Amino acid sequence: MARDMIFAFFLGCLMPNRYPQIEKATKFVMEKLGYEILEMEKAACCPAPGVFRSFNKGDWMVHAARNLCIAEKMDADILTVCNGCFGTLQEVNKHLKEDENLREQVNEKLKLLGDYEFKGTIEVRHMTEVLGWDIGSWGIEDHIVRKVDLRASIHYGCHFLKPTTIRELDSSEKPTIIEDFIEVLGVEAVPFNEQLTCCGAGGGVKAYDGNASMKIFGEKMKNIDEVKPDIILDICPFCHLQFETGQDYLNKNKGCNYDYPVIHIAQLTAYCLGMDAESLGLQYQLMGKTFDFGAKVIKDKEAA
Amino acid sequence: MSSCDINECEGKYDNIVVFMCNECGQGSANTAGVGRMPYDPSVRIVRVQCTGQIGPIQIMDALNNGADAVSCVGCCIGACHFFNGNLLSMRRIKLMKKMFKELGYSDQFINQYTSRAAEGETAVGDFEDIVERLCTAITEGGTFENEC
Amino acid sequence: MVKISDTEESSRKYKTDEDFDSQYFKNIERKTNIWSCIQCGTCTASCESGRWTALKTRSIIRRLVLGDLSVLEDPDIWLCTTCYQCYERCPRDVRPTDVIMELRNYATKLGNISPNHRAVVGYLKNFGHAVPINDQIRKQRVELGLEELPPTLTKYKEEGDDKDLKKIEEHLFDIPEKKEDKEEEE
Amino acid sequence: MKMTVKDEKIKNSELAEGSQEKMGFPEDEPRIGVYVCHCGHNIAGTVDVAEVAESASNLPNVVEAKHYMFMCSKPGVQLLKDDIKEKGVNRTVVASCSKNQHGRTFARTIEEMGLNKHLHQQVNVREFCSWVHKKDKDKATEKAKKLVEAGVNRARKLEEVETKKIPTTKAALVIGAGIAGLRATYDIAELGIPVYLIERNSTIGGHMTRLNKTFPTNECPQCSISPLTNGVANHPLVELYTNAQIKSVEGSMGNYEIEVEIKPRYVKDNCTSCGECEVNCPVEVPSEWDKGMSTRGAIYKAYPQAIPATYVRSKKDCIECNTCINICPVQAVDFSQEPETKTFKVGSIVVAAGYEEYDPTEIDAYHYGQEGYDDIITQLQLERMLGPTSMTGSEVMRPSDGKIPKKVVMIQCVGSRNEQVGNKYCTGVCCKFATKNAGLVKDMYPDADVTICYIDMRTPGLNFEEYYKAAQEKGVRYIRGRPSEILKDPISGDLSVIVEDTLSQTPLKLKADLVVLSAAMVPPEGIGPLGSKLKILRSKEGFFKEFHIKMNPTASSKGGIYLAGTIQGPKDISETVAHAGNAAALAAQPLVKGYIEKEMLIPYIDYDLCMDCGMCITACNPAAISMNEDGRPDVNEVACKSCGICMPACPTGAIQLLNFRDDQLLDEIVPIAGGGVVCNE
Repeated sequence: MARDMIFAFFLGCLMPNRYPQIEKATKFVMEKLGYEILEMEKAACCPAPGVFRSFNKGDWMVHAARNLCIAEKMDADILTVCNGCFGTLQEVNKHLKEDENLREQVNEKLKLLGDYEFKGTIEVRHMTEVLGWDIGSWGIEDHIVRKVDLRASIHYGCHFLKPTTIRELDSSEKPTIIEDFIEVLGVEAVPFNEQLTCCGAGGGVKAYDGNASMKIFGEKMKNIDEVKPDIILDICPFCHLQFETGQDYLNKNKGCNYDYPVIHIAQLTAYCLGMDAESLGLQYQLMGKTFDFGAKVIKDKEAA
Repeated sequence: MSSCDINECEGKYDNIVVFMCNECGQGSANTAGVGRMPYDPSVRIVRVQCTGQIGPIQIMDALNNGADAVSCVGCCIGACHFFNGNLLSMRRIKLMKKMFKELGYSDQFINQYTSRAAEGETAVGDFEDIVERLCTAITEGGTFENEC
Repeated sequence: MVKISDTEESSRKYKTDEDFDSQYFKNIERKTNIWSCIQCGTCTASCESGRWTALKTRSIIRRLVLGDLSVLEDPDIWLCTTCYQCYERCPRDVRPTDVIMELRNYATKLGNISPNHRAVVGYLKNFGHAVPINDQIRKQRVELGLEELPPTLTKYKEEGDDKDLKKIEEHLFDIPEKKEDKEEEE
Repeated sequence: MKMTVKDEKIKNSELAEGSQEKMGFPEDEPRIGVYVCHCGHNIAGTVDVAEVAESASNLPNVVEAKHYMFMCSKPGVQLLKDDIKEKGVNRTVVASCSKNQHGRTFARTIEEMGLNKHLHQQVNVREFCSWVHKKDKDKATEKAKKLVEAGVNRARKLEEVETKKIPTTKAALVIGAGIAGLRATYDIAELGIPVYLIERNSTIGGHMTRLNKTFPTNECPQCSISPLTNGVANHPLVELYTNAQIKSVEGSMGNYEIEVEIKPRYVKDNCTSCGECEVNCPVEVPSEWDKGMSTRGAIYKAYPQAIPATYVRSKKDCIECNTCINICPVQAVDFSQEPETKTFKVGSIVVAAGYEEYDPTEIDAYHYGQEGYDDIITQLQLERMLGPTSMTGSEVMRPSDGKIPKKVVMIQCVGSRNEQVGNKYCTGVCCKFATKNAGLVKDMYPDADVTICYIDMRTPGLNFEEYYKAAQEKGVRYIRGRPSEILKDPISGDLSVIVEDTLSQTPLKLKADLVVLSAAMVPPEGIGPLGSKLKILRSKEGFFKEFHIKMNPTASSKGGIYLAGTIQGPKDISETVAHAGNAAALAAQPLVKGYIEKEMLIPYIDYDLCMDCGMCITACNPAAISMNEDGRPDVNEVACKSCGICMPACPTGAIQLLNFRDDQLLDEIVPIAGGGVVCNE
């Protein structure tokens, strides 16, 4: 087992290169909660489970194992805030730990990439899992600076929970981990029709056929729009991207008029733990630029 | 199964011991006989109650006394007349194969089969496979010499 | 004698044994369980993409079982969003998502891969990221009080250390060209 | 025993004239006679029988080696008889056809001559040699010689096997009073055998009484079963115990002793079934019998026609307000009753514990039993709704709002053919009962849309394809596809079923007012403890395993215990009845005959070698080996099935099956394996 209360923070691609505000928020939250966050030097793409695995599953594993090895050298569990990175790293980590032959093959090829050898000493964690289970709604309460009265439509994304046989986190048909956690932040989860379906971005579809991706996303937005939430809460930068650019696309091309702010769970938690609204970075996002978090704060808590 | 020329190994073996259970094993060999289905005369059958009765002792006894190959033929999976004797035997043979490999012998000397009493072809097929595997073993690893 | 012209051949709707290779996808069967598929349709019904596109997971698996080679060129296989809903619900544990991933591996080996996906591989080899950083985000990072560049391979490359990237480029994700394209180039 | 045989042998040989010379042989020395059969040309055409007989005559202990045209003919058999008389042959080896064909003929012959029939060794040189090696006569002869040598070696150490007659207890126990148990009980009792029928619930009749109609004739099941329930309940040879469960089982085939615990009803038998108590009972809980489709009091009768008609009090639900005690006009209610334990001595046991409907809560995507998904029910619940005594007045109503549904969707294979929930098997009945219920609903509400989503429509057998067609003609919509999930709109609360119509390759979203799940048949609760008490094996699906899937589907792994109905695997009613009838016939056989004949071909334990590890106990499928009071394994000679599986399980070789001992097998193996390689060192 790796060291306690220390995480190697795996950035991935989309978060540092498109949504640095999530990176900032994550560091803020984890440090507030007493964790030490280490940077993973020379890390690269996870690589994405949809695209790169489609091209060459073996190379996908090797590349992922390289990232895992970096964290192993740091003797720290990996923390990620992205479902894709979580999917890749957790799955490869699990497979390599369990399958000796596979480990040998991968280690053989890893040598070509430098001084790497997979040993299987660490775990891969998603921030949502840490918040929901390690900290829990009971543990976060002491750290809360302000609560917000929001109605949020939760989007779990796919790779956080599925395949359940590999993730072993929560039910894929009726998960409650986020609902349970955000309740204590004052946020109300608003269920909507077909809540657990895909946003339409994964599996390389967004790159391969943007139109198809938008059709899938369009239905998702229609279902969300029916319940009129204040925000869309997600736990993955790629879903984040889809919700941001997708709303924009639907507004421009399909005559829709959506303006739902898209908030990552790190951003929401950071705000409740006292980060200023400016740093949430909504001004950099396409949707909900005018959304005022301050107006939603539950007053009595702040006073207290 | 690597293909090998059976004729090439002819004469290099002449004793193949096959333990056949009293139920489907014997039944299929009888049916094969009634159907006059020819097979290698090196194949000789020992009647036992159930393949589950055959342990490493019997198999090693046979090999020790000059057998070139030993096999067990039981009922089909799920049709053992004593519930799971065929499965037990299968497991045992699997372990013995592993042990043979570790000892440096070919694991093709010992095998487990199933057959159907109503179909002599199944028994003959099993016998042919025994011979084929034995030939592979001979070409790859030499005969199972009794070293004493 | 009636000679069957080429146009007639191309409009042929029936298939013959030559169109199939029943053992071609045997490796996929080993890793998943396609041969136990009972064609119940749970996968297609679960498929979010299939409601809007031509992707029919069940029929892809059917074609794999038959060994229908045309599936390798079928653009539909690239429409799976890997949401794993079918994987979760399959009553025979066929793991359709994995099946499609394996199938895409086959297609990639033949060079059947879209230009967009080729570009993504290019980004990985050049920057270590599937989505590289741009100037606007660099500015944004500084404004947010973060390092201008995260300590990933991109930063090392800018600082002149691109050994790791070179190795990745050399050893991983070698995507072959599609055969026709090669001929055209020549 | 050995002495008697020997005496008899001597007596026999004394009978023969001029045969005094063999009297001088040592008593225990085996004297083997070898007889090679020509079988016309069948054997002699390929194998040189004279040469085989010649080579056999040189083997140790062989006193006589002959070959003859037809050993199975009268003169052939006479050869054996003569040699036993004149040459003092005490073991015979006949090299002819298979053991199954004429092995018994020769065994019987030597038995007639006073030898134990197990001292005959049959060598098969026809099926195993001459017929299959026609082309290679030399090798065939060589092989025949070795086979005969092996047979002689084997014969040398053969031991006598005693046949015991074990008297049986003339009574039977039937566990479970569903349709299978009732059928078996009645059939056994009609043969004049007393039957103890025990039932876990408070009423008899089982699942069949819960049904609304039975396929394919849409008959009333209550009407079909009541002659049987009444017949059993009133049969002079049947003792019926409800609320009863098996506590322990001792003994083996022919003689079992069973302890049964009978829980009290808290209502005495003088109950007139007037129902005053339940009417006035303040408690209201969902009725288990009605699958939660109605309620009952803490004191209740499961359904109006229930047998026994006596009311029963559920101690768990009762608040002990004593209303029923005071109101009962005949003072039948008695809270002071205590559980009692009874012991029965029986010869055979029939297990008819039935099945349970699969609980679909496990399948998350169907949301059965979850809050807000009230309108998803199972087929058995639908049966209870349609039934004549139902709360809804036999109407189909949505549990959520009591409205009559306009769109009913039935989902097949819920819990069957599903590896995720561990049930690989097809229940085989659901297609039929879904078709039945769909047709009935369509009859009642012709305007309603009734859809069945199926993977494969399995309606084999006489009348069932017609039944399927009749439902199609009524307008039941069949969609080939397994629904992936049942969705509930969080705003409107409407249910919709997501399914692909695989035949037209179209994903569908079907609105559904009521969803009916055709849940599988699974082993009943408590089958595990019951199985371990009876010491019988279970199949990997969890049902009790039959002895042989084709030839003996009603015998269990243990002698004297028989399986009836769905406890062995899913069945419909007619199959269950037939299955139970066969179980009854088998169970009654030894009881009618009065005894069991058992050959003592059983393993013997060398207690000097045995280290009491218990591996043989684990290996023994019919549970014939158990630890005795001294903590040492003991073989139950009646329960043993002579399979020999215990032999390799023993790490010290202490347990050895009679006539299949390691050294006996070795003797046989040596010539077959090539005669043995002589080790110099």
